[in-house]
Amino acid sequence: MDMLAGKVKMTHQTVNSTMNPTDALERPIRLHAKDVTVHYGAKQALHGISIDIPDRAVTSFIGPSGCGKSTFLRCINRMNDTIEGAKVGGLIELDGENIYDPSLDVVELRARIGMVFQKPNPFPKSIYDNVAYGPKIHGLARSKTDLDEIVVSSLRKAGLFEEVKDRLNEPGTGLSGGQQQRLCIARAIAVSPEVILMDEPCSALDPIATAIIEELIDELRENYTIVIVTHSMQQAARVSQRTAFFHLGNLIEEGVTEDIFTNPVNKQTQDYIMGRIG
Amino acid sequence: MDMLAGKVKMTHQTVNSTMNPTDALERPIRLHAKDVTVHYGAKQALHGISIDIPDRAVTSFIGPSGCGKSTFLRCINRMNDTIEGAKVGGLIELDGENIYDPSLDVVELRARIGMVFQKPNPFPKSIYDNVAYGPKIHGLARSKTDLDEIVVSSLRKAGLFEEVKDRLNEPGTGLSGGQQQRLCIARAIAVSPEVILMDEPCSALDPIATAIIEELIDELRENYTIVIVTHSMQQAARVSQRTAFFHLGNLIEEGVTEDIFTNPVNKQTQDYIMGRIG
Amino acid sequence: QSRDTIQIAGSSTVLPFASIVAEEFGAAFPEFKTPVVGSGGTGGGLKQFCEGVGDNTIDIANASREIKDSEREACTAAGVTDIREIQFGYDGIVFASAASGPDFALTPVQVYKAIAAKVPVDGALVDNPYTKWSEIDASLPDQPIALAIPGTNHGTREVFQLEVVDAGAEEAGLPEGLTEEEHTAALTTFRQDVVVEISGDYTETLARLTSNPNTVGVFGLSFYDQNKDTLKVATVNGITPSNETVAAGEYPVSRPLFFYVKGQHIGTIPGIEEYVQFFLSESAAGGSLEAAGLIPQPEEKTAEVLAAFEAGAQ
Amino acid sequence: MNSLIIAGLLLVLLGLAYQSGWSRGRGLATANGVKVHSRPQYHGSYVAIWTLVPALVIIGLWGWLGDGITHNFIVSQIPTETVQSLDQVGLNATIARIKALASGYGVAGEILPYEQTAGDALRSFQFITFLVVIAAAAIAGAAALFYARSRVTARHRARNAVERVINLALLACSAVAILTTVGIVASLVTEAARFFTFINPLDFFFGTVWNPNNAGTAGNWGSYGLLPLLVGTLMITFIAMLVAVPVGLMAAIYLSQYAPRQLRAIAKPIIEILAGIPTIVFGFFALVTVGPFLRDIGNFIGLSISATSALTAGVVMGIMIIPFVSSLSDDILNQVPRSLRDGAYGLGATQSETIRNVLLPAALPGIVGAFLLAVSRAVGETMIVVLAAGNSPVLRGNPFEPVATITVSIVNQLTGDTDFAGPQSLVGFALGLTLFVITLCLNIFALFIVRRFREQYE
Amino acid sequence: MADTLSTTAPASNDRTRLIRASLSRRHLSESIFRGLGLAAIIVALGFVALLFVDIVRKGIPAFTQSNLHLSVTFDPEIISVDPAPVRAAGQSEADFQAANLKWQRDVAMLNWNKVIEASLRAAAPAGYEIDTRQILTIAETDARHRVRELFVKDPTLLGKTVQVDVLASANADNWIKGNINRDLGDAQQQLSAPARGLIDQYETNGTITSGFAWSIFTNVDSRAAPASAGLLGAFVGTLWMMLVVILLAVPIGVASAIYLEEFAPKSRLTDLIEVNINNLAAVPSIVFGLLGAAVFINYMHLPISAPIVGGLVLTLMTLPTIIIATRGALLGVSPALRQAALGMGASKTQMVFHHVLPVTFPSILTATILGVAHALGETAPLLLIGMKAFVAAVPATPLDQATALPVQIYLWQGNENRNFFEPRTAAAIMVLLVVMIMLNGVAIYLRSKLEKRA
Ligand SMILES: Nc1ncnc2c1ncn2[C@@H]1O[C@H](COP(=O)(O)OP(=O)(O)OP(=O)(O)O)[C@@H](O)[C@H]1O
Ligand SMILES: Nc1ncnc2c1ncn2[C@@H]1O[C@H](COP(=O)(O)OP(=O)(O)OP(=O)(O)O)[C@@H](O)[C@H]1O
Ligand SMILES: [Mg+2]
Ligand SMILES: [Mg+2]
Repeated sequence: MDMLAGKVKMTHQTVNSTMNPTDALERPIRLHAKDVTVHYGAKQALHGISIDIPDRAVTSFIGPSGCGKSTFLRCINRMNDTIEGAKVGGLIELDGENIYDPSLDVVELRARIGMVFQKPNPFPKSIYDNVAYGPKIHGLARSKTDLDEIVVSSLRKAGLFEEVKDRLNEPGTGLSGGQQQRLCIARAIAVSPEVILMDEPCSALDPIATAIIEELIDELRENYTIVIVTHSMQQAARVSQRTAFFHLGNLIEEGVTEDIFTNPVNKQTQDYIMGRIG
Repeated sequence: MDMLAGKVKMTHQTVNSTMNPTDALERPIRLHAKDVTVHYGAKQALHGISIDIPDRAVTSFIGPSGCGKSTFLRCINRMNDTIEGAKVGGLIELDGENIYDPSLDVVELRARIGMVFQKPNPFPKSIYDNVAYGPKIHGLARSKTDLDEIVVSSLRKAGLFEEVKDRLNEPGTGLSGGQQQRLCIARAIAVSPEVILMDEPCSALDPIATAIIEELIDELRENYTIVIVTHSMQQAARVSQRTAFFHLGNLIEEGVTEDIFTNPVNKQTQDYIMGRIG
Repeated sequence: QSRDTIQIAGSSTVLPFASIVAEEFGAAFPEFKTPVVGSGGTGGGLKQFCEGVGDNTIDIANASREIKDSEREACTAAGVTDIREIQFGYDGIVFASAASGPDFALTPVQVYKAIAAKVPVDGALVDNPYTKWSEIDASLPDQPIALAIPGTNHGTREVFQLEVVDAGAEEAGLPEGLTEEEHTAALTTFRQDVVVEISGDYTETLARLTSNPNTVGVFGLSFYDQNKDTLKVATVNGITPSNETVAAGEYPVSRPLFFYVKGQHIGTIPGIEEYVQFFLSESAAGGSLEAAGLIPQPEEKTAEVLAAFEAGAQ
Repeated sequence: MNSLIIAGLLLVLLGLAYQSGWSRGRGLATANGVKVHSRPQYHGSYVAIWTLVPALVIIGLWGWLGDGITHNFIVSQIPTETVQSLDQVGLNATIARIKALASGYGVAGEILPYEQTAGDALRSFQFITFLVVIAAAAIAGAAALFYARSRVTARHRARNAVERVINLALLACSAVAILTTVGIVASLVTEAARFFTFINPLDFFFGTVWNPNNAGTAGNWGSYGLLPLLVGTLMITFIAMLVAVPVGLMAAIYLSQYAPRQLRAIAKPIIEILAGIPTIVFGFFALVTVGPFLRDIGNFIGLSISATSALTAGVVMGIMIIPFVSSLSDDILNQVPRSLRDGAYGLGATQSETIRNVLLPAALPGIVGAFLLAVSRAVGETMIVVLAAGNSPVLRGNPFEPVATITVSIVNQLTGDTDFAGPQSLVGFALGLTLFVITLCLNIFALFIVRRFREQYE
Repeated sequence: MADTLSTTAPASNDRTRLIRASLSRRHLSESIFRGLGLAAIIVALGFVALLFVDIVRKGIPAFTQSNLHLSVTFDPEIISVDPAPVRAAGQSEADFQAANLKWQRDVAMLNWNKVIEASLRAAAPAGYEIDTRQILTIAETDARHRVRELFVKDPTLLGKTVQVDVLASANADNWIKGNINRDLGDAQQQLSAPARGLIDQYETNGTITSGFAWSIFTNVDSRAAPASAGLLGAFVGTLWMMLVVILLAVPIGVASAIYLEEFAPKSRLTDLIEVNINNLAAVPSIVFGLLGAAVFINYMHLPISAPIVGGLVLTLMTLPTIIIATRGALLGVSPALRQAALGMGASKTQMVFHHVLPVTFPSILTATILGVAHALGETAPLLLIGMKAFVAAVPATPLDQATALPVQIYLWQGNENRNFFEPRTAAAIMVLLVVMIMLNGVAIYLRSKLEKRA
């Protein structure tokens, strides 16, 4: 069993070489959550989560299945509003503004906080339309050329442009899984969000596609605040600067990724990292 | 948490204490598969699997999702016959007898090779009827007392009797998940099969129920040849004497469990065990 | 601008005649559109007729009976005050049996005895004892009694009741001293074992004859005309039904047919007057209506009706 | 004509409003600085909606109150003595005459001078009010347009407002279904109530004789016993189910569990074609083919079977229902989770054992529900029975004899030569109400069972 | 452990024996069950085959019709009428129209039957004994209108002889086709002996030939001239009704499905609506007829027997079907798509109209076609709202009176003329079935295409 834990350590080292863990601490706080609770009907899924998420860094959420990672992620752009029976309590602020303020327009919020899902879910439209959709509904493009430009630059940022430039009018669903996921990232980037949330973005992909996406995330963090949920500790170690460990609806431990993996303070975190739970 | 982890560990230790890994090697071969291929329509799911499965031992199949573990398992009692478009090639012998021989009665075969599924699937009948169903259709009980006896002893062997003895006439679907799974095991045992196939029997269960089932499997192996598919390497390590590693429809490596985990010969096995793939 | 198509509705007995006239009218008068003829029964037709005056109401109601006082009242209340009655001919109702069977020469009293649930015997009402026609009268065929008569939703049933059953009962002589209720019951209660009431149309009656060839059915004269190959008509009181005998008043089972015109629409809806004149004219319509089974009324009667119509509201 | 003018005006107003809102919204976007909340299209729609609603309200108000106002106007035109000398019926007749005069239709008889003047006055009154209403609507619309336009600002949530209106429109659409039910119940109940003023409900519901008297006068309406019709209905339904259930269920089982792919691909659509065939066609088929055929068979084996009978109608109705039963059963069987089937196969059960012992019991509630739905369909079927059941409303238990059903009697009573104000035709509504209640109970019960079943496996 | 071993070994043999003992019985019952299933399929398919074969066999003869080829002479003796008015200089348009109409009416009042009689006699063998009335029964009654129309169109025909094809009468057609037993005596025949003889003569000399009955498709219903009766009026009536249904039922149905599935808060009320809709879907169609009679006709005073009313009734009847199907389709849209749209900052309305609806469009279309096809075949409710009328015109608007195809079938089925009862009715059914099957076929095709894509 030991070798499992060992593995994490090894990967961890490669990540270490390209990253400066203290970096993330110095950055300003972008998102601030305080005592966030979520109930699904009678069932409480989150028991008061408080966390600060820094600007232009990758924060990863890890923890065993069902611990509430996705639930908390969905709180951040109010996707929980769309789930029947979900009730969110507590406070979440984006740049000091309460995102649960009734006067705030949730549609606008979601334009500021983009989301990428576990299973790539491009719209059943052309690649072009997939990327153009967001700018269109938010009125971001004044003209067709404007729009073209946005589409091309987003695809480029998502590292997809070269692969699809000849077939922008073909359906997005015809791409491979990894390409689809990058299309979804391009789609999210196209509305120039400030924060990008990703819920296990690689879990449906093969190792090669995963590696490409991880690299992309690493590039994107220069311009965006990124929060990523992952079930793979290795991945968390590879891409994130900060890591939060969830368990049974609680945030158990949170800190610089390196510390969490090498020096977990909490016993449960330790157990999880060692493969003893989950 | 601690006690959960502790429990698993403990079970692990108890299992270890009663098991002699080389045991499994000495036992006679019960099942012999040679070059088994499976096509689902045009798609080939298995590319020639050859394996020998010893009597009265637990053999586990591991491998990443979609690698063909369940498919191969279903070949062994010809459950693939019930899947439209599935085509099986190659040879599988049970005690030297080709189970794909046209003159062989598949109904009889399945009475000899029982199966337990991933999701507990008790019939929507009473607990008693669930267990009695197999003996009834196969005409194994000559009288009501006979039948009663079979039911009770099967439930007892499945470690469920004490818990349900007062409510044998209540529907089996009213039990908890772990109890349901044990009921399914009792149901399989009731026709006194020679081999029991289990496809991720614990994946729908919580850790405590999992531990109980694992213990049960360990007991059952004294009388039955058991093949178990699992997605948890830890579980494979805990319950099985032999392990086979599948990848992309191929059997990559197979041997005594301890060896596979500590000394994998194959690079892919190694990668999988180290968490590099899957 | 008002509607330019005459709208007609009402009795299903009158429907074929009105339809033919409508078609011919449309063909003969190029300036008018072909009138639309709906059915819906006499009552239904008069109901629409009496709904008021205007585009959304019909101009003419076909009827196989005279308008009732209650209906006139409804009309008046809705502002339909100018109702002009046109009687244009007769409908004959015949008894017919399978062409392959024996001949029937019936009288109302025989029919009454065949169908009534209780018949008078020696001055008292007893359960109908007859099973064969020959038991009622030796001159009738030695054949089990079976009759298909129109259901109560048919206008024909009224004539049947009046001219056959009531007349037959009178002749048979109902016992004295029956209460009003008993009297009605004696006249309207039929034996359900041998009498079938047909609520559908005559094809239904015909089907009944084919399935039980012993059945004597009640048909319209025109239906019989069209199906002479399978049907054989019975005489009533010794008279063979035909246009001549009905028109002459010799054949007893017949009824006059009417339509009612909304006088207030004349002049607004084009062609109503012409339609009425055309309907009653000898040359244009008379021929085809007769061919379709209408029994024409005496010419004097027609002239009288036309005169009354042209004279306007009574 | 008038409504065309109104519609045209409204359309013009609508176009103007949209255009003005749109251009203003677009203007906002160029004046940068604040982020614009909604896109110009939404601003356009917002203004258009705001403009349309007051105009519609005014027109609607006139539609609602106009008749009363016109009525009062007419009464005011009739000399007071005349009004007083007339009773209600007379007054209504006079008003109808005046309206007829105004509309250009002639009236019978002599036209009284006051009628003529009233008619002329009414005509000009109608013309003026029409103009007034149009003008008022246009002014209200324009006022609303300017108000709404003034509200268009960068932070104005036009999209949210427009979406709320869309939402309301959608809600209104789903109210149609409710209104339909209300309409059905209301119309059936009121007309049936009128029927029950003629006939005692007990005589209707428990009477054994169906013999409406056409020639009847008050007090002698005839007998309206429901039982013969009810028995006929049930008999036909029973025969139909006897045909449809075994065939439909077994066909569904065979197609979903046994049939090779090609057979299923061919047989399923063909059976579904049965479901698409109009019932009048089945009725004709029953009348001209099945009926005589059954009669001949009867003759052959010495049974007296009428060509049009409960049997004929029932058999053909059964054929009609086969696809209904089979597709519902198919659905239900497919909803039983595969894991249950696997469980049985894994124990060594044969396919038929699996189906009989596991699949069918598990699906039973759903299948029962499906059958109840089929029963309710059979109970309400009309054309087959009209053509093939023989229309004989007599209480008897012999399926070889003609019968009548509730549906057939509705058709007969409402389309025959019956008196429209009497019970002869009103009984159609009482029968309809009975039919509605029967099928309602069946449906609700069936839906309840099916739903419970679905929940079980969701 | 040794204990268990020793007991299982013999038990295992015993067990195998027991299992084998019952195997043949079990396999037999398996085959029987399977056989029953197959039998059920065969029965169901057999019914379909029987129905179609029967209807086609009955209907085919109606598609042929006897025509009379006559040389018609426009004899000035008979056609004694002023020459057609010519527009005089200075005559106003209205005056000319009036004169023209008067002339046309004069023409109409002529006895055109004489023209027909003359041409029929001309085609008969010289000296054939037959009286006027009898000879006229051979040609359909509308023949005289045909000839008159020719003349009105071209008054210069006066005195000329032209070849004209007219329909033989329904009775003549029946005689030729043998619908009526030819061996029956005079008293039982529709046509007199001389007329029957003459028809046979005509047949041999080629005056009567049979051809395809185009009139079924090009003519409206007729009672005066049964042989010329056609389906055009009913067909157009049906089309109008379908138009109403499509324009109303589809938008309303889809909109309410969207509301219920996407927007409605879960509450008692929406539960009630749902139960109500499911229930409405199963309410007998005749009840909708009662509703239409009470509400649309009696209360709202919409015109009786008009396609608009029929369409409204059918709309209400079809609505629940469309709602249920659409809801099913909406429910089937993957949550991933919804999340994707919402996650992009689309509002719920935008999500539905931009993404969900387009994806479900094919299945909504399929459901709609099936619903409309079903409405198309509905008869009972139409009877109650007066669509049983005889309408000898093609309805020009949905407010005109009309019948519908299924009602036309019902009416013809009850017609006393042998031409209608069976052949003509079966032919009408064939037309209706072709329409239905085409609609259903399109729906099935769409669905299979959809399933393949999914
Ligand atoms: N829509 C929902 N309704 C009810 N309960 C829910 C819902 N979504 C999630 N839950 C419950 O909330 C808890 C947290 O779920 P969540 O999906 O956030 O876990 P997770 O950490 O993302 O797990 P995973 O790794 O499996 O995605 C779980 O117990 C789950 O069952
Ligand atoms: N009924 C089927 N039809 C077509 N393809 C199938 C079917 N069942 C399985 N497959 C395919 O066969 C391959 C092997 O599937 P299988 O279920 O045996 O994998 P597995 O190893 O059991 O995976 P898991 O851990 O997810 O259960 C997969 O690619 C799968 O998509
Ligand atoms: Mg998750
Ligand atoms: Mg598997």
